[in-house]
Amino acid sequence: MNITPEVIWIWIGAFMTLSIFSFLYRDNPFYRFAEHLFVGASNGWTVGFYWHLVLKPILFRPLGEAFRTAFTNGLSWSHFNPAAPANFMLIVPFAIGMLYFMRFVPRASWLVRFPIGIFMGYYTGLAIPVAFTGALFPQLKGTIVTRGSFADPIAGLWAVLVLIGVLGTLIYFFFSKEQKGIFKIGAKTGIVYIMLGFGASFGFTVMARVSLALGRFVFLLRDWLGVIS
Amino acid sequence: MNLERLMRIDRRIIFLFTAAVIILPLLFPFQMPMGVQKPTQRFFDTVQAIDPERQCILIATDYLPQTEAENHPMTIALLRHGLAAKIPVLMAAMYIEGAGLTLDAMNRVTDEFNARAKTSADSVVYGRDIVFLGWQPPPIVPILGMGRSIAAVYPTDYFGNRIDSLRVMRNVRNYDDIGIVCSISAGTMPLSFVQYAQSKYGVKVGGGVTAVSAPDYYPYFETGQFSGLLGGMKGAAEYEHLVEKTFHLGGRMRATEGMGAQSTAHILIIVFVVIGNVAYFAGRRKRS
Amino acid sequence: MRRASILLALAVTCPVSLAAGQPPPETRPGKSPPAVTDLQAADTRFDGGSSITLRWRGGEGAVRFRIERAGPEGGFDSLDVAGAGSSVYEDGEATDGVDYRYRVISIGGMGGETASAETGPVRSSPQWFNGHYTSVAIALLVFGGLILWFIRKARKGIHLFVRKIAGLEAVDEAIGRATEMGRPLLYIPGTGYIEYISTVASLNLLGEVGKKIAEYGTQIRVPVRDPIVFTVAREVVRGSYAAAGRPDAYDPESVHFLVENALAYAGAVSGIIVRERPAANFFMGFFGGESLILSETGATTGAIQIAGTDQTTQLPFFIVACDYTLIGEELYAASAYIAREPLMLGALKGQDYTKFILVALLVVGTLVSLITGFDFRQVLETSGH
Amino acid sequence: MRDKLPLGLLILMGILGVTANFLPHPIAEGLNDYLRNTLLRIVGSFALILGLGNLMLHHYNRIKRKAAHWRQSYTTIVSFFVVAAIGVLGGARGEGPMPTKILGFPFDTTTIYNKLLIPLGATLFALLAFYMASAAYRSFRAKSTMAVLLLGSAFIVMLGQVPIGELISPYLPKLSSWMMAVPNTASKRGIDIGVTLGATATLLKILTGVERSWMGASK
Repeated sequence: MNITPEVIWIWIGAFMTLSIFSFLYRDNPFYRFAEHLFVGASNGWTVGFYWHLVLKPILFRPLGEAFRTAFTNGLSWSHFNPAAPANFMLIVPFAIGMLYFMRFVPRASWLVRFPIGIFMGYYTGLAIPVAFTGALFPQLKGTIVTRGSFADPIAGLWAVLVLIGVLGTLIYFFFSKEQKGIFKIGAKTGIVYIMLGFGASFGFTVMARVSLALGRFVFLLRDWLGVIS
Repeated sequence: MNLERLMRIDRRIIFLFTAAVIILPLLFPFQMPMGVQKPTQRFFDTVQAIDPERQCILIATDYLPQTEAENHPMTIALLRHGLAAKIPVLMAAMYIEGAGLTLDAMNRVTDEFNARAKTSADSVVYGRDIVFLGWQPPPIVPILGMGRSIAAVYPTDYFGNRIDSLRVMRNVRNYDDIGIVCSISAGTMPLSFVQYAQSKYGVKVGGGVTAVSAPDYYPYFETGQFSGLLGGMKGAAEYEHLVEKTFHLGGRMRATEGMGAQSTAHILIIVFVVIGNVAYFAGRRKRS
Repeated sequence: MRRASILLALAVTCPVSLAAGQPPPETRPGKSPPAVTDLQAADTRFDGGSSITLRWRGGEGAVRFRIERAGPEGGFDSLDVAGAGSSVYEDGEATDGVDYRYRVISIGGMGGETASAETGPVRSSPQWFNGHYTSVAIALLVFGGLILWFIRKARKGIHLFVRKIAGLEAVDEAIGRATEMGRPLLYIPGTGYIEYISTVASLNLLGEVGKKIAEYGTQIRVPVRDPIVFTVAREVVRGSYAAAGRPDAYDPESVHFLVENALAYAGAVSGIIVRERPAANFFMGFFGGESLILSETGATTGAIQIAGTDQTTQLPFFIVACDYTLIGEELYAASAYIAREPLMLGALKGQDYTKFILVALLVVGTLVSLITGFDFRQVLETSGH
Repeated sequence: MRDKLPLGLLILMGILGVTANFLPHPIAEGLNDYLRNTLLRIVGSFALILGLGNLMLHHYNRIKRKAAHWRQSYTTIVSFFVVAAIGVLGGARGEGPMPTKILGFPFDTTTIYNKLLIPLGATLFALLAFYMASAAYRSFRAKSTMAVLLLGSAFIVMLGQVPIGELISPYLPKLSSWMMAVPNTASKRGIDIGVTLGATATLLKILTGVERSWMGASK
């Protein structure tokens, strides 16, 4: 067999594949090695990714450029325009980022709340209207039964069944009412739909997961061992 | 036999059986009878209806080795269909990470056809029957740009040949000359083709998607925005089946073989559930 | 996901100027299709400017339309093409405040062309509020108002009933078990980012679980996948120990960052589960395919497992592999339920009333649509098209 | 002040986030672009640095303590620094100052990703096929009506997807699609609607300061 770089990498891949699979038998040194390597190597990969896509192009290079032009051409207003390609305003996000490290300074440790608050506030805020336009409204729209739903009577019947299921599921999630009377009927309907839906979802995913395992075995048997063509 | 012991069966035995039912059908392939669903049939018919003198097909891939088992057989089946029907095939990788797999599919099918060919007309010649356009980031650029001019988006092919030096490309300018764009994807690329290429330039789009994402695509097929849809390995197997039935090419049908393993795995799980329940009820009766 | 969205952002924002450098329209012989009629151009509503929308009628038989534009001076230039059957086109490359005129050329199958009448001058301009979202804004205000009103009511000390949630009743049992066995409790705050609200809900619950852990003097392990979530989780657990009056018992190593790659994370947590054998595993928040890797590994160690997620595709796996599962909204209610703090329960009450409004909306919407024939779904339209 | 100042900032940022979707004006869009693409990305990178430092410290302590399997901690530390160096110094495609190919053997980040990380990740994901089998065996017991519903619909869909289902009955694939289209859609929708409400309530609780566990210890 010719030892080409490709072959070496395939052997490495095969070793890793078998090491991970060995976990199915029990925890063992091979799995531990593959697991720790996976954590180390993908963190290392992330560093390269952040360096080339975030830190270098949007922080260090523009900031360095700002210092360079400020020294050679003198300060100008554009150095303080956050939208300019080279500006000193980048020191602000830099400083906010540094506040994370205040955790190690006991007296100033509360400052770590600033970067955390910025992230929590902005991203939770951003997510809500998106959930309304992307999920809530389309789901409600899709659930309402109209005359158009009955263009095909069977499809209309299914649409009514979907509506009943959605109503039941919503009632199941009422927290401030004891599940009694009409609430009991609604909640029962809801949980029946939920169980049927979850079963279907489970069964549906089996196929995709088996394909994944199939892909790994094809790699082992074809690319590595060459016993199948 | 003590049924109660079955209830506490070591799960490693289950794992062993699972591995066996996946590996054995790979080593000893068998075929299952195959029913073809509407989205697959429509896909096949659309390709079949292309006039090879006027139009070609474009296979745009974006998937990584993770979903190779599902997506790769689709690419190969479509390639074989195109070449067997003498329709020129253009290939494009939407991301560079997938270019290796695209190349693999092309080489595999080219070798297969040429091993069988008796005359030069039967064989597959790069540049005459097939072209690999390569990769141009970001994907929106080729998706939109090919509506105007393919040569403008891909000045050279993957191997660095000038596009206008390739024979196929003399008759192919833009989407008008493409019978169907086959977007084989592990993500949402087929939707991008529908939103930008199909709605704007009217080119037909077929999607080849993973089993998990297939339900998200069916509505678009129902509205006619997709001219065909292959969902997961089952869709690929159905397409292989249609190609084989029409052209009798012989050779490996990877998804069809995979369906053997899929079926045995599904049956195994069902058998296990049945055994588990029998053991459970037997144990309960004994206790009561 | 964030990585993918960066790539997507690059892909989408990369300017594609297809209109530039087009040759002048050539006139070809052939049967000409009819011209389009009623061509209207107007500033695109509710947008950030730089966009003018054209609408027209007719043009049947054209295989496509060529859109042409003329600036303040000079003649018409080809701008773009629109497919057969289209009757609307959005020119997204206008400069705000500049007058443009438009015309649409119908192109026939044989190449024949017919031009429409040209429009009068139009300009584009930006707007401050996206009116398509009016209904969303109203819904947010109504819902927000209800919740705030109930929080206020709760402040006055009115008792609010909350029904039993089995999965949350089991939290005490799980912590108790960990304490008895002298083994740690593993808390996974999901594999999502901070912008997934389920992550935030999970961190809130972590705060409550952390307080009990601190009271009982049990150990907790929180390996985290996302660095930002890690920074928050660390503060939350530290805060819990302080709130329980045992700040010294806090072990700084109990919350630690692991790895961003979700599969590497699943592999490493599986390792923690089999090696350290936590007595109780909590899987709360956003989960992808790794849900079953974690919960099935946990099931082999005999740990008591409580899971909760809003991901409907992963819920079935948690249900089969865990002892208790919080479904969707139950996860969001969790921290309020355990804390039993009136203010938080007030929010829960507000949620229920909104749910009641939505149930009524679905029923009324359906009845109105079926009886009057009016398509009620239009009321919920959030896009301009 | 230590509570109010951060909370005030969070409220301000929260309002910016909520309104971002409603304001198409270029000034608002520009501000949001700046926040998302510059400020938050830079700040987020510092969280990563903090996290990685924490991970390295964690493994360093394990080695120092000679905790169980402490030698494996070297694997993580060494592989982290080696791959990070290749990434930063070697460049994404080997265009950096550090060589990423020795004697024709490539080890640039793209190769490492495709040939090392993908096999590892794909195999971990492939474990799911096995776990599904064992989870189904253990848990799909017809103990109650609810369990029967779960089990029954899983059976139908599993059979409906493979050719054998068609052999048993031509209606199985149809029934399987129906299960996905009706009960699955309905329950998913109901859950998703509830989740949106729960998420909104969570946001409001944070913005009104009712829920403030994110602030940690109040000292």
